[in-house]
Amino acid sequence: MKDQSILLDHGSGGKLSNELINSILMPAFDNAILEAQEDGAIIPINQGRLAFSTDTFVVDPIFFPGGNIGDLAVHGTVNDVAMCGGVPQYLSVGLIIEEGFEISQLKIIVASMAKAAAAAGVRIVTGDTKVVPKGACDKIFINTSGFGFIPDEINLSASLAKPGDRIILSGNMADHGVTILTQRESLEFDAPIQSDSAALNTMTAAMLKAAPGIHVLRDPTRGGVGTTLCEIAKKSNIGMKIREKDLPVDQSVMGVCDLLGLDPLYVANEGKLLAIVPPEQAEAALEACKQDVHGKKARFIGEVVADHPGQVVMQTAIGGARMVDMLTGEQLPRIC
Amino acid sequence: MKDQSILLDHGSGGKLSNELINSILMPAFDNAILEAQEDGAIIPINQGRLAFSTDTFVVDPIFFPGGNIGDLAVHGTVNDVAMCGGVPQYLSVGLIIEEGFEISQLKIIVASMAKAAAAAGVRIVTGDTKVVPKGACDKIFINTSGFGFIPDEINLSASLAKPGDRIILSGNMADHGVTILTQRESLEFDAPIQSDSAALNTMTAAMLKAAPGIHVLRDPTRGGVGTTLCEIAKKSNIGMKIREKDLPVDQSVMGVCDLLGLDPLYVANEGKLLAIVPPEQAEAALEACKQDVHGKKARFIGEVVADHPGQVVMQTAIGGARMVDMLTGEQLPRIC
Amino acid sequence: MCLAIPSKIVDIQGVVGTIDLEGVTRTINMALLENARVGDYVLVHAGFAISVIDEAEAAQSLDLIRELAEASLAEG
Amino acid sequence: MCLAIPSKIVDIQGVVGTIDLEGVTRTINMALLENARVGDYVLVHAGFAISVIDEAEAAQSLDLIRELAEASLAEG
Amino acid sequence: MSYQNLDSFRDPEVAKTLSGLIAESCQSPMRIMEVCGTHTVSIFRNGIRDMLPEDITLVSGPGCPVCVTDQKEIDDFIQLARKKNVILATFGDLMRVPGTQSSLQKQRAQGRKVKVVYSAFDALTLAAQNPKKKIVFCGVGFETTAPTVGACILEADRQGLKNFFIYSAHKTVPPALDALMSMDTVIDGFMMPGHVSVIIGADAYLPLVEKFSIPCAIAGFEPNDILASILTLVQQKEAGESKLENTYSRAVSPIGNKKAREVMEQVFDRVDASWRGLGVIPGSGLSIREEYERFDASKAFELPPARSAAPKGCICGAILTGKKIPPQCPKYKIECTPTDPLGPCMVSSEGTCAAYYRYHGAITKVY
Amino acid sequence: MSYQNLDSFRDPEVAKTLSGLIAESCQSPMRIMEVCGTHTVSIFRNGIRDMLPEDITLVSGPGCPVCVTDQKEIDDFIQLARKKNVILATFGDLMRVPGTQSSLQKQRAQGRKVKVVYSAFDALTLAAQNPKKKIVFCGVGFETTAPTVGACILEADRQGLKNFFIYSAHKTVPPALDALMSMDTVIDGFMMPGHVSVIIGADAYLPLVEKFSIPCAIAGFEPNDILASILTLVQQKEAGESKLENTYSRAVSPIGNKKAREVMEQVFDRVDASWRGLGVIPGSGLSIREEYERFDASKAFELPPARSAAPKGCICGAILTGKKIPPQCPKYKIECTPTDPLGPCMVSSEGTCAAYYRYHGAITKVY
Ligand code: SF4
Ligand code: SF4
Ligand SMILES: [Mg+2]
Ligand SMILES: [Mg+2]
Ligand SMILES: [Mg+2]
Ligand SMILES: [Mg+2]
Ligand SMILES: [Mg+2]
Ligand SMILES: [Mg+2]
Ligand SMILES: [Mg+2]
Ligand SMILES: [Mg+2]
Ligand SMILES: [Mg+2]
Ligand SMILES: [Mg+2]
Repeated sequence: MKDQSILLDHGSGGKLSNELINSILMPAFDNAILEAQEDGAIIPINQGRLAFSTDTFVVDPIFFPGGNIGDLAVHGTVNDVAMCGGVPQYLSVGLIIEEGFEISQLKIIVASMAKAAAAAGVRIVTGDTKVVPKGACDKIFINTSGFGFIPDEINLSASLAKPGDRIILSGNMADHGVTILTQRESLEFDAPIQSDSAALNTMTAAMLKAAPGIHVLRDPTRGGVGTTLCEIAKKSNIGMKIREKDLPVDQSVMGVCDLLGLDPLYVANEGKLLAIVPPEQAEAALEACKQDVHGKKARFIGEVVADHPGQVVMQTAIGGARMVDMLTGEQLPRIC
Repeated sequence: MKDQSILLDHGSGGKLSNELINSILMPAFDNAILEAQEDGAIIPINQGRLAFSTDTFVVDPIFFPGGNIGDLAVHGTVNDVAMCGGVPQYLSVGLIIEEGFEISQLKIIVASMAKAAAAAGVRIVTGDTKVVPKGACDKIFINTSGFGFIPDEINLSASLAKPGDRIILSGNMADHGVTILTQRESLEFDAPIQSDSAALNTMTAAMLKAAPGIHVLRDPTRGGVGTTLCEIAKKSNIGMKIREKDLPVDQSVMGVCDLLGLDPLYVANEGKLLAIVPPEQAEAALEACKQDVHGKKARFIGEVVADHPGQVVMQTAIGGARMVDMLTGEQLPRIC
Repeated sequence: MCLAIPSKIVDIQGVVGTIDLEGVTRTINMALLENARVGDYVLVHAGFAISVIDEAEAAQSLDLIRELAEASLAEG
Repeated sequence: MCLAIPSKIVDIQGVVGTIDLEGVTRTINMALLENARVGDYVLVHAGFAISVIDEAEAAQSLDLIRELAEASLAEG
Repeated sequence: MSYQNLDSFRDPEVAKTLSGLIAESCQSPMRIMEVCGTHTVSIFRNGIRDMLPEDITLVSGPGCPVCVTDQKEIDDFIQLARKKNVILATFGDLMRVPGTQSSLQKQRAQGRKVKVVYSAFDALTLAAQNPKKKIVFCGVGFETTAPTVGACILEADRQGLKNFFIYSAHKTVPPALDALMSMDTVIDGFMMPGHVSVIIGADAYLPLVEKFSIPCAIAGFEPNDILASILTLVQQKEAGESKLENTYSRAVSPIGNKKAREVMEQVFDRVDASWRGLGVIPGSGLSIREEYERFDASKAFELPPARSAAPKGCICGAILTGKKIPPQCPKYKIECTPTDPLGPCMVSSEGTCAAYYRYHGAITKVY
Repeated sequence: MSYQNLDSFRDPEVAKTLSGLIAESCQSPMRIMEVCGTHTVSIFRNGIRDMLPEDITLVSGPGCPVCVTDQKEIDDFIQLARKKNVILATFGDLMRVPGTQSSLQKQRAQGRKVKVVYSAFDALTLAAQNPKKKIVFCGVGFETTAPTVGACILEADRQGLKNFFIYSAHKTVPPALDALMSMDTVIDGFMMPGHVSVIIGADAYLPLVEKFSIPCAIAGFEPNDILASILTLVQQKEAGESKLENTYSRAVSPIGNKKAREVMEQVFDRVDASWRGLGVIPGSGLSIREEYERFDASKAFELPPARSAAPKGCICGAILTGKKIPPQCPKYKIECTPTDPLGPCMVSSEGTCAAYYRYHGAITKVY
């Protein structure tokens, strides 16, 4: 790494994040399970495998249309376990709370976590609470870790995409990231949009049942759909073709993106998944996805190809073509 | 809870922490595994049980004599899994880093984590990194979660202490907490003391091998030996008698405690354990503990009794008796 | 060089206008634009309305482009 | 009412003294104490040395207590 | 004009027709400069290069305000961020631009108060809300943006704010195009910046067209706007004509936005300005008039001349004048990437090098 | 005097002997007041109550500076923490004391700058390091502490510091004991505060001994110091004597620390002061002399009289005068716990109620 100090971009889920992870964390923690860099660890056990994942939630504001940091924290880890093919069962919760934080707010957050956990069918079985002095953290941060067993017949990995596979996106892009942005003080939008924060384990279970041969499941969180697809293309060493016209975005969300100069392809989602499915099971997978309450707008957005390995190419809406690269750093509102 | 906002004391590991956990978190996450309130969750699986634990580390300063936030974070969770009787195998790491944090420092911390994990025989298999804006956290916070399988014959719980059991403390009290305190700017001590931060899973494995009937293992971290014993006494509904003269404290550490008016009984440890062992296996457990590199100063400090259930009584060094209560809130340097 | 997005004005109070962009509303500054009215589409750049979209001109451009297209389709 | 801990003075530079308490050193303020010397044990309260411990008096107290103890042991 | 109507300007059938007509019309190689960075990005994002005949080369011009901002100005922004009690307000675009030693992003990481705003007016609000802080706004942009900043200065004056400052690095487009044409550049047609034109009006380009006899088209930013403008440029060239066509007449009138220009003239003086890659261009800069100089950050703060040095080996100058394209830069994709940009053309989201990096793979025509 | 030697003052064999002698000597019920809170804590922590005959009742006196600090003074500290630009420096002891509405701990949680220091001198250092902040130190304590604060005022004066302030709530012990004896209290002997005595000297108690004919013993803080002093008190009483015995002669001389007293007299005036539970006691307070009034926080800041109200139902007054013990308070352990203290006697680590709560179970004599 060239930089001497941590920049916000190192946490953006984009390239600098990858650089940080690859140049500092991976070499240090050096092991094959971690290096797989799935959404969680897939751990062989005596009988079977476990999916194990962790995520820390530092969202600001902590309450936003469509959820709060509490249910988001449950959804996030439930989803990462589910993306590994695990059936999420147990979560841990690590709270960091700023001195002076309102207990009433904490109660709301914790109630949301409980509700989200119940809805997702997971139990929060261990936890830890730290309080730091006023000013040493911003209100509240939440870590969740969780695991679940992976059914024997399931084998998911970002490195398993194959030419011919079809790519499913389970719904509109960018709802979460744009919602959060519109809540920031200085932007002052009034928008009928809300975060898509949701647990997707029911959806993944249904999809895996209908299409047990699915190659890859990923939730396109930080970095968005664009970055997630690039990651898969690189890990599987395959090319991807996607179609701009099939990438669903809510019109209001698109309005905000236009005004601020953001590309929804790189904006975070918290209740969407990408599935890469062998062609013979693709329709079944899509159908199962669409049956789910969070997957009604699911559709095929493209295919895996043998050409241009490691690269994602988009057919633009007007019929041109362009590369889709990973996000570099956090997208900022811009005028140009 | 009576308070309207979070105080530092809610994170002290003492009564207010308990109140927070019991009045807000437990009712919300409502489940039997969590309610056991062990150091981690003990999870029945198809064959056998898993120990699962999480902890977040927010220590300030992040580098201190005897370690740094990185190895401390590994030791902490390894120890909690070990205290459940689990053989710690896999860890997750969740980093929260402040924008502007020096990469060079991050490298040192991460290298310490890797070294600590290797020494403890655990693998860091999944992780997450968040960067928050300058001022939104204090340098770096680390969450670790981890799990391990519990051998079939082992059954540990803070609720299993029985009258007649003997109480082992594995070494000097208060090294970690006092070391951290002496590093704070305003106190300006020059002291030949260092944190006891260490992984205890080798010690627990040896002790459980020598004395598989051990009833309770606990690492007296925040809240110290006093609070941990009170917790066990309450959960097991037994009394405890401990002897002040058998409670080992390093003389330099005692010097700092005297000067600042702290009671070492309530100061945090990060590489010590308390074991509550049926009398017939007590000597074997102590011997195994003493064989370990971190247990050389281990000794019996008291016994479990049927009297005064829920209360810990101390025979003072001069031959008096007094109650040992839980820590209320963080101990502050005082003049009175 | 300059992102500017067409948005509908739904309210004007002095120099403070409110635009609606597919349901998203935000206040903008109207100080640089004379004669804009509620219902107009304006171009918004950096929080300021800078131009009213001329719907007739828009239609005319579209017609022109469509004619070209049709001519070409007829040819092809 | 007032915690004060006996500590050994290992250095004096003007009003700044250094105490050693079982290997722990810290600077303290000597402004309230006249005639203290390196090697003396002083009571330290809130960062200030407030009194030199009189070793002869200490020994005398101890002797007295010991005498009592021995007398009692002899009795018992 | 709703998003439904906008769709016509994005209609793939129309696009196909237009690109077919372009291919049909184009008989000889032609270099078209899209002056505006927003055009550059739109061209790449929509994959328009892919729809043009090989004879047409699109070169990007000096129309990314971040890219043409002089190194010294960037360094001054950084100096301002370091001042005590200052909150530096900036468009997001500037955050990552490397100055000689640092960037605003790195200053923020070191604890300076740097705040991204969406509008200069947000900076004004910040000033009103923080009377004890000095709010300095980094004024970059062309004629589209300068009036918005001017309006804020007038409003600050009206409110009597004493803690609101602008560092004006604003620039104007026509003098730059004139300078460009006077250099040894090979440009066969100009795609004119739509939103600058909204303010200055179509007629503002007539002297240029006349002086250099070059085909010009004012273009909007939807893909079919761009294709239509390319078509007219090609048609002009093949017909041997040099006209100004306004294919963005729904937003651009012959006389532009008089009110905005008045605000601009009221607040700013036209001065000589240094453009990265182009050097000093007479009358191409906007500095705050004496009457409003109490709002002028370059006067209110001491800014000792920094040793500003453009990044070594960066050929941004040649890129910005359309002489070279990024793949011709020896640093491109090697030492210079969006993650570690060497020059501003790589950092600005509408910078030519960044656009090439992001959207222009080895792969085209794959569908 | 090393820790090795100190061990003799902690020797269990010696302790056993002393407690045996006490039991032997004690022929009738006796109420001994340990004036000092540090004694109270040492008695509990060492389990000394457990080693005394039932005839001896130890009652705790007004010697916890936090406990006797008037509600108005606590409320003033809180008002000071709320002042703009102020960093309030305090001994840790005060952090949790409930004022009428809030506490310093709660103020800090709301973002006020409240800093725990180990020495008033640390507050002085803070002032020197933060010239733009006002550092206010909460001056509580008796004769032991007041000179340390006085020395800081003299040093601040020497350094010419303009941002260092003291709110003096300091109090002196002899007038309080005089007042106590003049009340309807039943005390058969006083264990005198060792570290106050270090400063004021043993002779300072002679007038009291004479006036009230009461057995007195100056005691150190090691367990055997305390047992030895109890023994002498019992022996005096049984012999019908009223003397002042100095069992802490290694630290306390007849004349005390003259230098410290000089500093105290130089900086403070003796004034009437209001003690919680005891009311106003003439000449028992220390206020900053006119000569140093620029350091006096009570003058430098506006502190409108708060509606200070002592906590309802708290019998701290009776506790502090030894009339009642905590288990006789209806709030004790029910509405009043260290987690949610009602009165200061429950919050101070050396408060009588807190000591009872922490160390005094139903269980004694269990070993
Ligand atoms: S690729 Fe980088 S170095 Fe080369 S011209 Fe572009 S910005 Fe400059
Ligand atoms: S127990 Fe509480 S309420 Fe009762 S006297 Fe003590 S501090 Fe006051
Ligand atoms: Mg994921
Ligand atoms: Mg995860
Ligand atoms: Mg995730
Ligand atoms: Mg924990
Ligand atoms: Mg905050
Ligand atoms: Mg744990
Ligand atoms: Mg722990
Ligand atoms: Mg993650
Ligand atoms: Mg910080
Ligand atoms: Mg533990």
